[in-house]
Amino acid sequence: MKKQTLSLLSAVAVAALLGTGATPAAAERTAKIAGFGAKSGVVRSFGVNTEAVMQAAVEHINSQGGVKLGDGSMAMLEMSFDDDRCNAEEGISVLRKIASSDALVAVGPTCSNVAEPLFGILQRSVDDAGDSGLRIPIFTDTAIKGGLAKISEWAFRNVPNETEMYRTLFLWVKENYPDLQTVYGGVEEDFAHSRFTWYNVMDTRAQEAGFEVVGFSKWLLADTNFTQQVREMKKAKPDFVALSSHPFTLCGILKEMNRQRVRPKLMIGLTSSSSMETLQGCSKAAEGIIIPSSFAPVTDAAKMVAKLADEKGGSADLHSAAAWEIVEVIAQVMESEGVMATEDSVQEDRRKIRDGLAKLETTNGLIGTIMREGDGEATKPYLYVHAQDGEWAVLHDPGAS
Amino acid sequence: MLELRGLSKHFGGVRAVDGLDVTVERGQIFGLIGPNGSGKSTTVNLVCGVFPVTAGSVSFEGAEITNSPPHVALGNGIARTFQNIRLFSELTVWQNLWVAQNGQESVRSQGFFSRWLSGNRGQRASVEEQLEFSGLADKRDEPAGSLAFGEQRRLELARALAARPKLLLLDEPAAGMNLEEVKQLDERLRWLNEQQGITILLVEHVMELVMGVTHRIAALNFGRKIAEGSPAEIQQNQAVQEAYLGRSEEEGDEGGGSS
Amino acid sequence: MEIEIFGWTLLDYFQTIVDGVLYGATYAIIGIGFTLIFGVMDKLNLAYAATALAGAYFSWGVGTQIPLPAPVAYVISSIAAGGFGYLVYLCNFRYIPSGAPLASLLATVGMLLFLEELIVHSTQGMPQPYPALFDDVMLEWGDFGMRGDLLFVFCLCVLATVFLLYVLYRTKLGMATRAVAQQPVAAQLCGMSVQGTNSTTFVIAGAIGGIAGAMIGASVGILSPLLTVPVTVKGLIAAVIGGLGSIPGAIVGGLLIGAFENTFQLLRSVTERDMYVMLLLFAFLAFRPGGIFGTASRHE
Amino acid sequence: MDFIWGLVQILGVHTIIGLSAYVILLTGQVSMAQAGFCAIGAYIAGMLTVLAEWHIIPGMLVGGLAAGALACVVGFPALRVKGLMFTVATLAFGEFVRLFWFNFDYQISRGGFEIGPLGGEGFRQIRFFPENGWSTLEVAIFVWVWVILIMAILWWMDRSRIGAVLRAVGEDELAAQSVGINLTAVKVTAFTIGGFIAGLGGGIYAHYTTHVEHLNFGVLLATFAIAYPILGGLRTVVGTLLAVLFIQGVLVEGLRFLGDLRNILFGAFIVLAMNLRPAGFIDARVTRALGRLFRAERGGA
Repeated sequence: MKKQTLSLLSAVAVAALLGTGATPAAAERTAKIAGFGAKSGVVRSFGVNTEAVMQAAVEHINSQGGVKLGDGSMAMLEMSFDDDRCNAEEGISVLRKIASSDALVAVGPTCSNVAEPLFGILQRSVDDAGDSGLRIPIFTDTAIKGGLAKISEWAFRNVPNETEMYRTLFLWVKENYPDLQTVYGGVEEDFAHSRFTWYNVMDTRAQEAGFEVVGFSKWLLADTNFTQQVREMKKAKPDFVALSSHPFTLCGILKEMNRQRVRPKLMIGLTSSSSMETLQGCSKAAEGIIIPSSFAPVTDAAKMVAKLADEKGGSADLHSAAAWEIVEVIAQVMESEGVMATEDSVQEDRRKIRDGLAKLETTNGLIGTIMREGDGEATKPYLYVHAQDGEWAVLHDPGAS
Repeated sequence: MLELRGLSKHFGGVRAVDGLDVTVERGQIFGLIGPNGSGKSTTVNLVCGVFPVTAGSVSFEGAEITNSPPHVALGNGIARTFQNIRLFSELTVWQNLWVAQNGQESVRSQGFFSRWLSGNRGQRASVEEQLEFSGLADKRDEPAGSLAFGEQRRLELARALAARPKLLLLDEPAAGMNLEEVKQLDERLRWLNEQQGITILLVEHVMELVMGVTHRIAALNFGRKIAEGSPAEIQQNQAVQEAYLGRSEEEGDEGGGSS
Repeated sequence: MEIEIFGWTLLDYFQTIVDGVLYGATYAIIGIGFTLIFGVMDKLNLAYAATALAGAYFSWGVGTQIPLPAPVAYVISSIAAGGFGYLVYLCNFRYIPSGAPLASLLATVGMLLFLEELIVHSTQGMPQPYPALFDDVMLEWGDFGMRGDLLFVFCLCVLATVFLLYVLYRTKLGMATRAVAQQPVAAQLCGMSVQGTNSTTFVIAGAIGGIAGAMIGASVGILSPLLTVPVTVKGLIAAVIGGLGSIPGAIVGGLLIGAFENTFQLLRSVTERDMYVMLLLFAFLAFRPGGIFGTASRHE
Repeated sequence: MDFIWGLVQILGVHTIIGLSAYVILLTGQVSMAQAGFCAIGAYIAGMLTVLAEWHIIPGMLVGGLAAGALACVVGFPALRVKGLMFTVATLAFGEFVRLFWFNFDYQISRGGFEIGPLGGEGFRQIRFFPENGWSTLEVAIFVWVWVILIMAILWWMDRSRIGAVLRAVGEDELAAQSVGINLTAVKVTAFTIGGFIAGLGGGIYAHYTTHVEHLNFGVLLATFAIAYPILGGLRTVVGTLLAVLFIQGVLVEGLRFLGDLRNILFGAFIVLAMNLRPAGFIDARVTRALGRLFRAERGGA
């Protein structure tokens, strides 16, 4: 009986391992792209949104006839999506699986702590034959921690350039609110992205814009009690505050500020917080907070994506909307580089896509043109949005002026 | 050989052992009797250092060993058995004896590796010897927990002897035995005492055993010694009879360590 | 008048400690749950904090369907968590032999992961607003301030404890529970159902946890699955510092942790706060293994 | 294939981490500090290969030894307590270690890049394997050489006297003391060995993920470390391996076809497994049955 159970389990394991490789054979030519991200744990909504948007983008391209291959025939895009649980090892496993399949490019991941090791196991520079790292292009939509793509030449990102966004944001604040002099910071200290953004972005950019940083408070990702931090903030009597924090603690700190009647004249938030999460958690307390965001349904294209994402059971926000742009760019590169999408050309096609991506100087974005930087990063157009009556409303479009 | 001077142990307000003076001479089989709860098991536990004494001292072969922990007591040559058998029931019979090869002669002379890791030939030979002695040679690979009650008792005794002790503390070894088994035990104890020269402190209820095998007896009640003398003297002793008659119907647990 | 120690005034310290103690009430109440189950079964239920939060989530879920006043939500949370507590008992203790404590321990970890993921999937992991009472009240005396909602949470925790002590020491059910805790075999011989008592304990502990879960949600104003692990760890520490099995111990333990972590945060920084709390706990356990109100000998 | 070898690496590293807890579990103690020891091994080995440019083997050994030494030092106070108190004390210690690395910065500049651990942002570019051209298969083999080495040593130890001594302590401390076993020495030894093995596991972990940060070494990893041997059964080291296969191979990778259900069922499967096999996959009955099988075969041949 026991032995039966064991053999059953191992049979399931083997079957499952084998089964994952097999996909239904398609009658027509297909080019495969592989999405992955976190669909478990507290960051589940990110993965769900990315998957929905990617799915919508793939269907959109296919409905227009698909992608033209190097031999002139048309291919349909086919996508898969895997969950990495925002766990480094599982992310590696997923990426290896993608690399072992005939997918030409990987889109993901959600978490920066997964992106770090993933980019680490990639070959660092394409011409270094001695480097045994993986050779598959990754195009990242969500993981936003600063400076990641330079880890490998196979890594590309379509995430907002925070340095640029906050530089202009602070300047804009300086110009439009001349009576503001001092700023107080807040940083979610144990999360790589928020930490990086405060120390390397907000703090320095605010000073560059001529503000005096009168101090900052720190808290942790899962903290729930902010009395001390807000008291520090209160003592510093800043004109406005800049909070580098994800929605959960952002809500906590905003509520505490209300309670202690700390009412700065202006609040600035982390770009990742310009999502539904913040509004779900504390729309009242967040009222008025200004956040630079690389997505808002302001153009026709953006509106369409928002609607399609909705139909797929996700929502388009600054992270997931990037997946749409990524799929479009990939399709475009596939055509321009003459990808063959045959069984034998997988490795060549990957290299072609990588080189094509590296060559790009600009790409089309949903709210404007995206500048590609040399190190695989992007500078995306962005807007300043603010929370108004439980929704994100566009406050200002720096590109328009 | 073993001297207890003013030995006391209080658990909260309960005086389990209270100012006990006992001297066990080399070569004796010394009986410790008393009704349930009179402090016999506690005394054994104090000698072995299972818990710290409240007051008084224990000395062994002229050296003070009060409060030395059980493994040190064993190193000094004091081995014991438990009132309710405590074998390593998941380990095999053989392993039970093997882990117990920590007596002076078998251990001290060896280097670290043979002591802990492989176990040298001497240890293995010694295990075989004890298997033979306990009559469990054919059950060597059985888990100790699967043995019959009497076999467990024999194994526990063999395990205590594995350390080649000078003094053996037996805590009610005859509990639950039938008359035949008691008789065997009687012979075995005599053999150990006479042939092996092991001094024995016997805590026991079964009077057939105690009165037959011991050289000298101390009787306890409420943690105090109420009488000491030869078996014959104790049998005549008024106080002992009263203690047993007065309390014989009561049940209770004796030692904290065995619960 | 301004005496400064390490750069902070006495008022700062007082304020810090009061904040910490008030917030520590939630740790205390989770600690009570751990201690209660440990006291009766001698086992650890690591899924406890997860059931507490699951209760709160359940009441949030009901609240999305029909608008609920805060107190009603708290009661629903408590009832639901009681139910989850029973579920935990069934899945992790009822059918696993009592001689396999490690199996139960690990099963409760599985349960924790299961409940957490269930919560994630019902909310997509997004933080959800939870109704609070007095959450915009701030009692102030000069520079000194006290959060109204935390004060309320604190009072409710005290009430829950008093209620629990009443149940344990003044009702027949409580007597049975204590009897089973101390002498399971004897209790069984006297005709008490050990399983019945055990499951009742899980339900009661769960219900108390449901209140704690609701209070945590209320004091933060948001529910998030992020809370499960920290609350589990802090509640466990509270129970252990106080002496596992001791209800007053868990209370004191919880409040102490609240006070200590806030003080360390003031003196060092938030990043080092937990490091010192852990070090303190480690030292404390090594040198006073029984806890503050511990009966170390009983549970060896 | 790359995927399979990658998975084989993961299975290997998790087996090592599970075995580190196995040794300690034999003495009846549940240590939640294994993630902390892993962190020490990971950071130290990583710093040695990245900053000091050592080879990985000495790097791992030094990381393991450091973790083992710390385990030894901490073992003395920690092992004053036992049972749940020990579990919580080690939990506290493991978290302390994690938070130590959270607060630890040591970066040097090389080739225009800042390299080395940087507190909350982690420690990136631990690329010994790819930089030296090791293929995924080679890394997998490297990992499994360690796994097999450790398993063989533990297997041999299990069959030797020290294995019996560890189990004796795990079963009945008082009886073990009474037959002359020095509890403190045995338990601290086991804890030290466990720390050393966890340190080795951490060393590999850092290199095959190329990036470590404190969050990798939280309560969850500590829980998995004890989950493997408990789920596999404490009768033999093979149990731990089986449990790793079950959790990492079946529950994590194997059930992907279930989609979203996979994550929900993860915990439920653990609950179910513990209900069906409270003493682990390989319990006393299985070992006895296997033993009989072997003996019968030998007898028949």
